[in-house]
Amino acid sequence: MAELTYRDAVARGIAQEMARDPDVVFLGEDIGKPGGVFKATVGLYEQFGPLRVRDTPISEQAILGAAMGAAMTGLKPIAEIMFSDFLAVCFDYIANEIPKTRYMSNGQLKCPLVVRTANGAGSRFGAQHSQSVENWAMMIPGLKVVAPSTPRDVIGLLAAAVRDPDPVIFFEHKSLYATKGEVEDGEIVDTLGTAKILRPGAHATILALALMVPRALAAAERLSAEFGIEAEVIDLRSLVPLDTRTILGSVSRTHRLFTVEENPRLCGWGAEIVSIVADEGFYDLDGPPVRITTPHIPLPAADVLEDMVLPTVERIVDRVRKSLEA
Amino acid sequence: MAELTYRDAVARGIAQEMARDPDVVFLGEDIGKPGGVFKATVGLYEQFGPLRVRDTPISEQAILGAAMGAAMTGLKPIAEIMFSDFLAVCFDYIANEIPKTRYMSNGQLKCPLVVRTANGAGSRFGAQHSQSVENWAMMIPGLKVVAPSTPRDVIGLLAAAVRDPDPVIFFEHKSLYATKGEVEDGEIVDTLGTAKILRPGAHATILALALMVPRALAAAERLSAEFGIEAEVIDLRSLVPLDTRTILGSVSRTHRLFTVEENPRLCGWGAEIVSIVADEGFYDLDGPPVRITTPHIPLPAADVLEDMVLPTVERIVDRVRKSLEA
Amino acid sequence: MAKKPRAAGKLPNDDIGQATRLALYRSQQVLRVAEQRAFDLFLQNLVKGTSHLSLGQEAIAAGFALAMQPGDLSFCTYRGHAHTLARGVPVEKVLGELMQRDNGLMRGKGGSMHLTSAEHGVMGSYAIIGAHLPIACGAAWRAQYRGDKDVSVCFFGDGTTNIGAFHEALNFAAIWKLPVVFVCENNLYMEYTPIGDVTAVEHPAADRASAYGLPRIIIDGNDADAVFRTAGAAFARARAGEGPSLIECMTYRHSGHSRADPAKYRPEGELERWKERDPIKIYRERLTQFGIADATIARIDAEVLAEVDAATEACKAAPMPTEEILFTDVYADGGWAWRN
Amino acid sequence: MAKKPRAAGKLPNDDIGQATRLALYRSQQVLRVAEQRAFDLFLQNLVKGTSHLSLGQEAIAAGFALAMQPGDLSFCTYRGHAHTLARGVPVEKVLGELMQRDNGLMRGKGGSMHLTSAEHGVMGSYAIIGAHLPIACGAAWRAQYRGDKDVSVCFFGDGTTNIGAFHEALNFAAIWKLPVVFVCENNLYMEYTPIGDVTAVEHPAADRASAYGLPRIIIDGNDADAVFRTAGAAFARARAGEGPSLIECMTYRHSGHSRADPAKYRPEGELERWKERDPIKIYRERLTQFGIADATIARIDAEVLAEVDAATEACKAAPMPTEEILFTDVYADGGWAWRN
Ligand SMILES: Cc1ncc(C[n+]2csc(CCOP(=O)(O)OP(=O)(O)O)c2C)c(N)n1
Ligand SMILES: Cc1ncc(C[n+]2csc(CCOP(=O)(O)OP(=O)(O)O)c2C)c(N)n1
Ligand SMILES: [Mg+2]
Ligand SMILES: [Mg+2]
Repeated sequence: MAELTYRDAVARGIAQEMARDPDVVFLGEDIGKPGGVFKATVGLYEQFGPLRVRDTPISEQAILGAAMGAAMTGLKPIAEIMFSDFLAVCFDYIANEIPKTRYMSNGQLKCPLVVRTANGAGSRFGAQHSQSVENWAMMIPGLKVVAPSTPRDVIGLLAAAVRDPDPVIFFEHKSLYATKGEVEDGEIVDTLGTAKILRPGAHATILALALMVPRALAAAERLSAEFGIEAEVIDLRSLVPLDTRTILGSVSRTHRLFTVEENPRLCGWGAEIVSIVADEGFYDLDGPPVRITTPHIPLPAADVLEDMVLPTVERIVDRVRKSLEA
Repeated sequence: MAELTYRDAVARGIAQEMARDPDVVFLGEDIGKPGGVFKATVGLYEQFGPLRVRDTPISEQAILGAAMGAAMTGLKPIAEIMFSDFLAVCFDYIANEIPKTRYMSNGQLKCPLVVRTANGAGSRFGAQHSQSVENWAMMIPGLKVVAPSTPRDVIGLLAAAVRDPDPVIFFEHKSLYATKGEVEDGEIVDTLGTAKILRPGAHATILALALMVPRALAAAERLSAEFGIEAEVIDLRSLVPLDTRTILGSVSRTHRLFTVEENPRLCGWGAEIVSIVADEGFYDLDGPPVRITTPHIPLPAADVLEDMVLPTVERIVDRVRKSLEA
Repeated sequence: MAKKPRAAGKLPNDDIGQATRLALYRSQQVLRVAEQRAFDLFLQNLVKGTSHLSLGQEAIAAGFALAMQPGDLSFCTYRGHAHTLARGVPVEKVLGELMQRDNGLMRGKGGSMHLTSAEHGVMGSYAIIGAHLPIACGAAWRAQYRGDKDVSVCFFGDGTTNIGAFHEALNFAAIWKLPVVFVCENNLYMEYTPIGDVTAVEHPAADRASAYGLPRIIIDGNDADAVFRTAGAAFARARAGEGPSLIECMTYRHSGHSRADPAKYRPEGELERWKERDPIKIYRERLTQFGIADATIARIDAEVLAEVDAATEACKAAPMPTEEILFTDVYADGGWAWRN
Repeated sequence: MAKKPRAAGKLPNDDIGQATRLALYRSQQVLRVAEQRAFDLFLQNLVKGTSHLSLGQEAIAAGFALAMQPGDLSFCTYRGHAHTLARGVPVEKVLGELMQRDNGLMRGKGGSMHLTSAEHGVMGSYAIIGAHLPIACGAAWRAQYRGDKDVSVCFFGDGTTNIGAFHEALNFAAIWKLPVVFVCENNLYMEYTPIGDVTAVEHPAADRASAYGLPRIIIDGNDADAVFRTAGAAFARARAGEGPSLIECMTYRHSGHSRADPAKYRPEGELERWKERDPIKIYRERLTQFGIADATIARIDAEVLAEVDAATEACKAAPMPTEEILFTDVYADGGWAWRN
């Protein structure tokens, strides 16, 4: 057992998999000698050398294309796209190439690769470096989509992603890199598609992802302490595969659903889940399912402004309380 | 009054706006002399000349970037992206540049442009040329998103889009190009953000877009004729702005909601609308809102297979009937 | 035109052995007849969706494929029938896919634009312009990393040289010295627009080679011998660890861009002039020049026709794909489940 | 290095008038002092988010800006403070944005990476590598279409030459003969990786100019006179309808890539060697050489310092942006409503 930052967990997770399997290779901008702009890959270059940890030019299409070609022919590449906003400059690979190749070839081709990317707000970087774009990946058939909230999950889910025979988009949260958590020694491998009930509760189900998980937990604490409302908090951990069993099971017990989404509202993961629960769990619901999201606007840069737009503990508490009291 | 194809309506709509305003310019691949690969822009080159109707290289980023720069500095460009799937190769402009510029500059910069693109299945083109990707645009704050289903709406909404001071992504449906409709003479200008109730009904609300509109209408006919179920069919026409007033109003009368979406399921427009109605119209709903979508898979090429995946009249009838009978 | 120095005293093209020469002819003839058949079947409404023929460009596909070794990998575009067939994929498998039948290469799931036959080294056909250039780099990276000796060969058109992915891939391949060969088939047109109208240089690929530290190579893409020779040199360079090549092959497509295109945008006489330089015509003359009897040629032609006829009949008799395969192979577990 | 032929008998740089010379010096000094101040404020935790300084690269910003006419348009990157200031935007407006105050250029909504001042012709700073090259083409297209005489000037780094949008924009500008000037500031590094490690040619911009039919231009980016002269020639070419230019300016950044970067990846002595060629040092010597008194220089320095001091105080006193502006200017109606 050791305390580890989320940032160091990334490096440890990659190292664990590279040490295990020589087919795992890693490429991206400034990931090698410099250890990554978020310092999340420090030491890998030294440990695995320049042939397995390769700095690239600023050519995101080439990065993902190369990862895909290598994956198709036998390697298990991990590609870093520095900020998740930059998925837009290589989106053809995310939307059209990587996810569709297996299907179009009727199973002849495969794409076992991981795209790691730093997602989310909190660093005051403004509208083009702070987005939460999990839905950009979730909406594409053929991808798997993962977003850990703790150092332990970073390692376990990254390992699961690398070992997965399908392409996985792995969203790391910029504002979690500095957070710490207990991590056991030795190999850690988790399972994709399993949500975690972090806090049981009978009155409401709160679904959260990544940075929103600690906020949902804090909100649940306050709801309990101040209002006697016991919220069940679920960390989704992966959006595809989606653990609808755990979600629907929880709603069948609590009868109320809340999503806490960092993304701007329209077509976020919460919309999809609400539509599933509203359909399949309709008669379990005692009141309207409520989405707590960043408003549907580009993100402002200024710290005071950025702090106003993301869902806060206060907003979560408020919405849940008002909704349950209504 | 004249009968016009959806295809010819595109050319008439563009011509109407170019004739009105010399700042309207048009660029794209093979749109000029050749009249477009869908023959939707025939005659424009002859009418407006090579300075206003410009063929470009295969450089989608340059096309959208140039449209943006021209729009920022005074023109009103219409840019064609030949197939909507190709929005992925220029997605940075769709997701990060065009929609965020006004906000980031605190209103100093503007982007009044239209991106026209051929969307949707039915041509047996396979997974990379048949997608319905309205949600790729809908999820991005700062864009407006339009998808007409009739020749008249093509003209009216295209004119509204060109005159709109904000960027509009305009989805034309490939499988509607050959369809015909009555169109009045003279200038036609419609209003963005207004859904149309095409058929009133008391038992269920069916929301549809583009190619799914005629299918929803046909399904409603059969539901009425064969099962005495009166479905209200609403053509959304624009996803942003979204006419939630019309949608919520309808559900408050019919108490049941169905969406007919051509997109693969996850994070489609229907998810967003269901999440809105489930929240704000929860107590109006007498039963689960149901989404009828293309399954969450890449699209197959073969005609027999493609015909199996898109929502059909039969599937719509079936789902609505079973759901109302449950 | 960059030409290999010729050994003194030899005839032009004497470096091509007789067996190779016959194989090059047969291959070109298979492509020609199979694609003409595809066009006939389209007129009979038996080929569905779109399709993009390489009629007139056969020498490139045949020349490169014949120079490849079995482990080498082809990355094609939507205009990929010829390259797929040239690697030895049975005509029936290709026609079946074009006819969207269950006997097609991908059982109708991919369609004419995405022909794939992994067992023949055809690692997919890509329908979004430029996308496969970086992908070919990735496959080449794997070969380099593992010490495998195979080469990735990536085919694309003149119009593809103006999209961003072209630039990223070429630079990437050059700096990593990847064993990849980029083959630009310059057929003078994109869809309906002449490449010269939208490109800043005369030779859209070759005139940019120097931007990636690569030599400028332009060859006659209608001469299968020239293609074969150039391919061999580029493959040798790749296998020797000397890095990528970029080869611009001058050619012309006899048909429209796709089945929907009557190609009316071409200036009068252009097609006729290029038909004078039809690669198969050129190559028949070459065979004769090297002493191959008319009867031999006729026999090959007959064999090819019989093969295509048989494939056509098999395809016509083949069933349509059925619903089960709709939901297979989205994910590696064989299915499409995105939820539990 | 491409140099304009010098008129016989003249001193080097004699073509630059005295008023221009003083303006170039003052401008460089404003950039230097304002950015040093930004760094100090960062150390005091008053500059928030990220920021990217141009310390050491001032000659490029000053030289180009001074050669521009009022209607000309600048397109900058995240490393855009210098280019914004050089167009005459008040220091307070820039520092205010870096400090994320209500007095900033965009009242804190954009941040340091997106500096925009439309009234000064600064049409935005773009933080996604390469995105603004096509955008600059579009603005130039408008000028060409309307017969306006303004030029679009697009600044970017060496690392930007390897992304697809660079290639698309250059070809586009060349074929349409757009009045746009592309300025590559080659400071030898991307973020932390030397450009030479990931680029197939020595000069990432200039060695690719021929791929777009453009001349190869490399200049000393630390000599404001050379920059000013080259800019003027390129602008004249653009205004004359002769099309785009691509100019590679050799330079060096004295600080790290961004505020988070101590720049430990640089080989020992490299920074020191480049500081010998500090553009401001060079230019002070130039002033002296052309007979400008030390007192004059000292007076300019004092004026600049006073301006930056005053701006600093104004920013420290400025309020934070308030909630109302969060929801303004998403759409042209002033608001953010995506529904009725
Ligand atoms: C990104 C992208 N843009 C546009 C298209 C549409 N398109 C298909 S083929 C083609 C022309 C390609 O020309 P070229 O590269 O010369 O190849 P050719 O068809 O001549 O073999 C275009 C524009 C596409 N498939 N992908
Ligand atoms: C598409 C994209 N990829 C990566 C980045 C991250 N990034 C920001 S600056 C930078 C280095 C740019 O180097 P260069 O073009 O030389 O400009 P410089 O910073 O030296 O001025 C990188 C990789 C980005 N902003 N956008
Ligand atoms: Mg071509
Ligand atoms: Mg640089």
